[in-house]
Amino acid sequence: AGIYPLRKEVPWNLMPPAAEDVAYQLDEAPEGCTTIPVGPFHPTLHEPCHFAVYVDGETIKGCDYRGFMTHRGIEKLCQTQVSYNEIPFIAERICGICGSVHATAYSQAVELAIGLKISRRAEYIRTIMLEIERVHSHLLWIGVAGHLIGFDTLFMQAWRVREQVMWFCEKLTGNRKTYGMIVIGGVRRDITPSHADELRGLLNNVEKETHQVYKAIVGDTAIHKRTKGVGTITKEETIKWSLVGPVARARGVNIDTRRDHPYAAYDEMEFSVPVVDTMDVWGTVLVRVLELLEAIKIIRQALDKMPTDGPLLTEVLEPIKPMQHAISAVEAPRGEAVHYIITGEENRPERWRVRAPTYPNLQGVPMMLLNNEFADLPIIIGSIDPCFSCTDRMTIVNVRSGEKKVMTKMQLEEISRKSR
Amino acid sequence: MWLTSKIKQAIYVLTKGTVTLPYPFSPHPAPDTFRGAPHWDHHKCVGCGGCADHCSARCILIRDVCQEVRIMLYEGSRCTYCGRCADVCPEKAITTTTQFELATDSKEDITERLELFMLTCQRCGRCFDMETKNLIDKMELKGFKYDNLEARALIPVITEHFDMKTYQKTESFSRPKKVGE
Amino acid sequence: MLKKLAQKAFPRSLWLYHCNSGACNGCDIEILNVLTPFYDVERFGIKLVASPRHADVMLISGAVTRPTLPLVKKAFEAMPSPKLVFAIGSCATGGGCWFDTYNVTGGADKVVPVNYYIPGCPPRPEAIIYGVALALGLVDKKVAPVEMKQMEFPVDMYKMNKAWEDRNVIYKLLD
Amino acid sequence: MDIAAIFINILVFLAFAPLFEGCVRKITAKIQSRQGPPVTQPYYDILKLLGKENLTKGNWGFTIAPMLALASILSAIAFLPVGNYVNALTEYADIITVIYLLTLGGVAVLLGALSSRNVYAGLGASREMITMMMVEPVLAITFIMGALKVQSLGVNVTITAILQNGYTWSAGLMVLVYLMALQAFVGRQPFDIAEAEVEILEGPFIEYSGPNLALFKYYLILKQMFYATVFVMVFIPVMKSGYYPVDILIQLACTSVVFVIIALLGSTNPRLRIDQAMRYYAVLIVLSLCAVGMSTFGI
Repeated sequence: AGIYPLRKEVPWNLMPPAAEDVAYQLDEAPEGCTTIPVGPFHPTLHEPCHFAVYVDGETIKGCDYRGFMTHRGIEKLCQTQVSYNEIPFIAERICGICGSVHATAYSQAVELAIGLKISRRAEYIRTIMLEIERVHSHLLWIGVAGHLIGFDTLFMQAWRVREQVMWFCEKLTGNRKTYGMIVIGGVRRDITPSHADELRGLLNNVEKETHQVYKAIVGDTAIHKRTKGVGTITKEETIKWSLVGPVARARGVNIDTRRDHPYAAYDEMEFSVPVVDTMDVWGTVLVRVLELLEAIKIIRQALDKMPTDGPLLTEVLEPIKPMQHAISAVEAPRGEAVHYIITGEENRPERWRVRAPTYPNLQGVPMMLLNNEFADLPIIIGSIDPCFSCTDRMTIVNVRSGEKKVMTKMQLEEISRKSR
Repeated sequence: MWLTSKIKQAIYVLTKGTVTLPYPFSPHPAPDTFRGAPHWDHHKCVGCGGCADHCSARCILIRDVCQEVRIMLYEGSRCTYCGRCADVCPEKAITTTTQFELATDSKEDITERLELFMLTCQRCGRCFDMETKNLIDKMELKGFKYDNLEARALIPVITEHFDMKTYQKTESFSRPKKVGE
Repeated sequence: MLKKLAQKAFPRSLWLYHCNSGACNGCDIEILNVLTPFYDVERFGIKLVASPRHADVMLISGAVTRPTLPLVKKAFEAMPSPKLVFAIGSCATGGGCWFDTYNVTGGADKVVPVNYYIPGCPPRPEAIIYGVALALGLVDKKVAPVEMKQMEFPVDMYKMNKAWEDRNVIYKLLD
Repeated sequence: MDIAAIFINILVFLAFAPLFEGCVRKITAKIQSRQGPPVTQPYYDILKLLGKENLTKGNWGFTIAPMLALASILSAIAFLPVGNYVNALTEYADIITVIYLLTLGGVAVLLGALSSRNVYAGLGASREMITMMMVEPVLAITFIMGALKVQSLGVNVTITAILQNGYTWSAGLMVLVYLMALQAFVGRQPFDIAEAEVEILEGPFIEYSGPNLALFKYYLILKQMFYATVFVMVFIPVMKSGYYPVDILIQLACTSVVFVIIALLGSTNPRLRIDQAMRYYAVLIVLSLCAVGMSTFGI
């Protein structure tokens, strides 16, 4: 529609004309297939995004994806209206489940940009918060996966186990999910020894329950029938489509940002990255359960090794110089979240780019869906644990000619692969 | 195979028993460190606007009706309960209560409105700010004091640490007759 | 007679239809949390259904973004008549942190007539249950607009200011 | 008295079916370790649905379908000798009419789904058709086996045939097959593929709202109770006290036990895909055919 909101001269609250009539052109169905709109308010997706699935009888032949309905213009808002200290609180609300991942990535990016070294204790507390978030996010996903294949008891039991983690976070940080703990320069609240042993007690019975749930579902052939051999995508394809997180680890690709580029206090943690090569949704279930147990181990190590002294929050004294660049990657429960920031004048970032893990994983979904049953669509889409509220489309606009070229997925991959 | 895992699941599930909380009929309070709805204490609040500046949801609005009165409106409908205003307030006037049952049928219910009496200077009527940044106050700190607004003449005056020499000097001081003397 | 009976049965069995119009899925997870064992709403006969045709209550979570605006309107019209609308979370009540950006049309009440607001980011499952109980009439409202006036003369402020003013006056030193 | 028996039949079924549905939901909730709805919840659901506004699609198929479905299941119930009291209709009826009425109910659902012109309803209708075609034969064969034993097609005779002539090997196999198919008859969790709430949004009933939906929901609940009572009447040797109301209560008690089994199976199994379900039904049909084969040789 010829409006490029991220440009500097466009005001942040400009309201473009309503685009009700501009229907998004999905590419037409291959011959002999009916188009089934898996519409925005589908109970399985919990989030508005439109999959037009081309189905021939029951098998899926192709799928086109019109997403980005939850694009809220956060980057424009944070460049014009809000200053540095408020952005961690907005970054947390990019994605409801992996909130503190985005807050940590943003704070680390700004600290790298201005060269601020935060105290070791604050880094440990950040690691603990990230791992607690991984625990409750994986428990959440196991429940949702159970719900998607119709197995509601697993959904209820997994979320019953997860409830204690939420109560503890509420006691520690003041809110169940958007913790608000991680700001630029450190952490807002301290983990007192009483919190620490309460957390240890909590982790023991969460681990015990997870083992029981794992033993119960691993032998269950009914679940195997629904998840084995579903949503298969080979290892080369995974690398070509650059999928990240548990989805890639379930296909044999051994990547993990916590180990490859350690941040916060991960350099002092020993943990093993579970990699399974069953190439399908069942692999994702295994990887997530094992990662859950790994996260519990990491939290225990962090609690023991945490230095007791050190300020929680180091002040940034001199004003932040504009035009400093920094990039930081954090391992979210779904993959790798990358934040890129250019600092700007009057206490606001010049440009803040968020690339969330679901964005690459979503490119792989049409590949996974090919010639599977339509009944498996929810579990395949669910297997990448989509968090559409994080994804953002990359549109290249060359200012001189004003011509807009939407990067197709393939070009995007070439550019990112060249840099690797 | 299938039957054994089903029995295992059934046993695991039945040993847990029902855990539903009788919530609306018996209270389930939030922990005291909970960040609920913020509450302003108008006795302590000096109307400095620090919270309005630092609110990430920009839902604290300030308006100066006239020199004496400043109105602060907390628009609860957009608040994201991050507790930032409570941290930033210099007078600790804002406390995040543990109130989370905020369901209403009209948006005005969750707003808080403060009308603050801003102190103004008796003579010029402008808002008085005990800050020490403007030039005149800086001069004052160095020991000068202007006697009246019109002439704006600066006369040396003894500072806190009193010493007799400067005292004698001021005895013989005479006002400059012409400006620039 | 049947009409009266049906009216009485309406609050006892509410069927929810969940519309996430641009939320960060924090509130959606809390809505699903409300069905889980600890806060089970099914004891009030509340069930999550999949199609607006079956539903009586529409849960909107998320500041309605531009692409989802017509869809929320269409979903609202698809619901049969005695219907309620709940706005869950600060994004739906007032628009959240991004109430005025270019792609967000602010809260849910600019799109559909909203009956009950449940603020919170994300609201606790108890807060959602409290909102539902409020709609069912089991509990009463706990919030009211707060008006505070500081019009009386702040004597202590005046004294403090007076002390600041005559801290270096000469004649005071003499007596 | 015989005519009154028919109405008693229908009234008993209409009253108790939602109660059993409530029990199933309560047991599923208890298994999921939560408190679950009150047992009388389906009554409130249906009452509320009756009070809602009826959004119709306008074409006649859409409005006829729910009434047809409910009428067919009610007439099938009227033939059943509940409380082993032979009412006026059971002498004239034979098993072919009962099976025909059941398939008529399924066809009514298909008519409703296809006339609502919704993509999901079409998908749900095709799945409903598959389950109906693959599963109805198992019920037909149970009745035929009874008829073979007694050499007559009368409903009252065939239903009590197996109990009269004592349990043979083939009857035992038939009990097993019926139990395995019970989940599919009733349309509960492992096999509720037709209205899979997650994938295809309530399947054939997606376009219905208000009273039409109430009729369809009632049809589903009644069908559930019909299959459970048929199982109890055909296979379970229950002592007969000769006194009509007491017999009805005994049979209701046995059906409640059957419902408990349905609930347990339903809540501990994920939903199967339609092709896996078809392979499962094929095995069932083969088993039931060989059971009939065995019973003709008198084993």
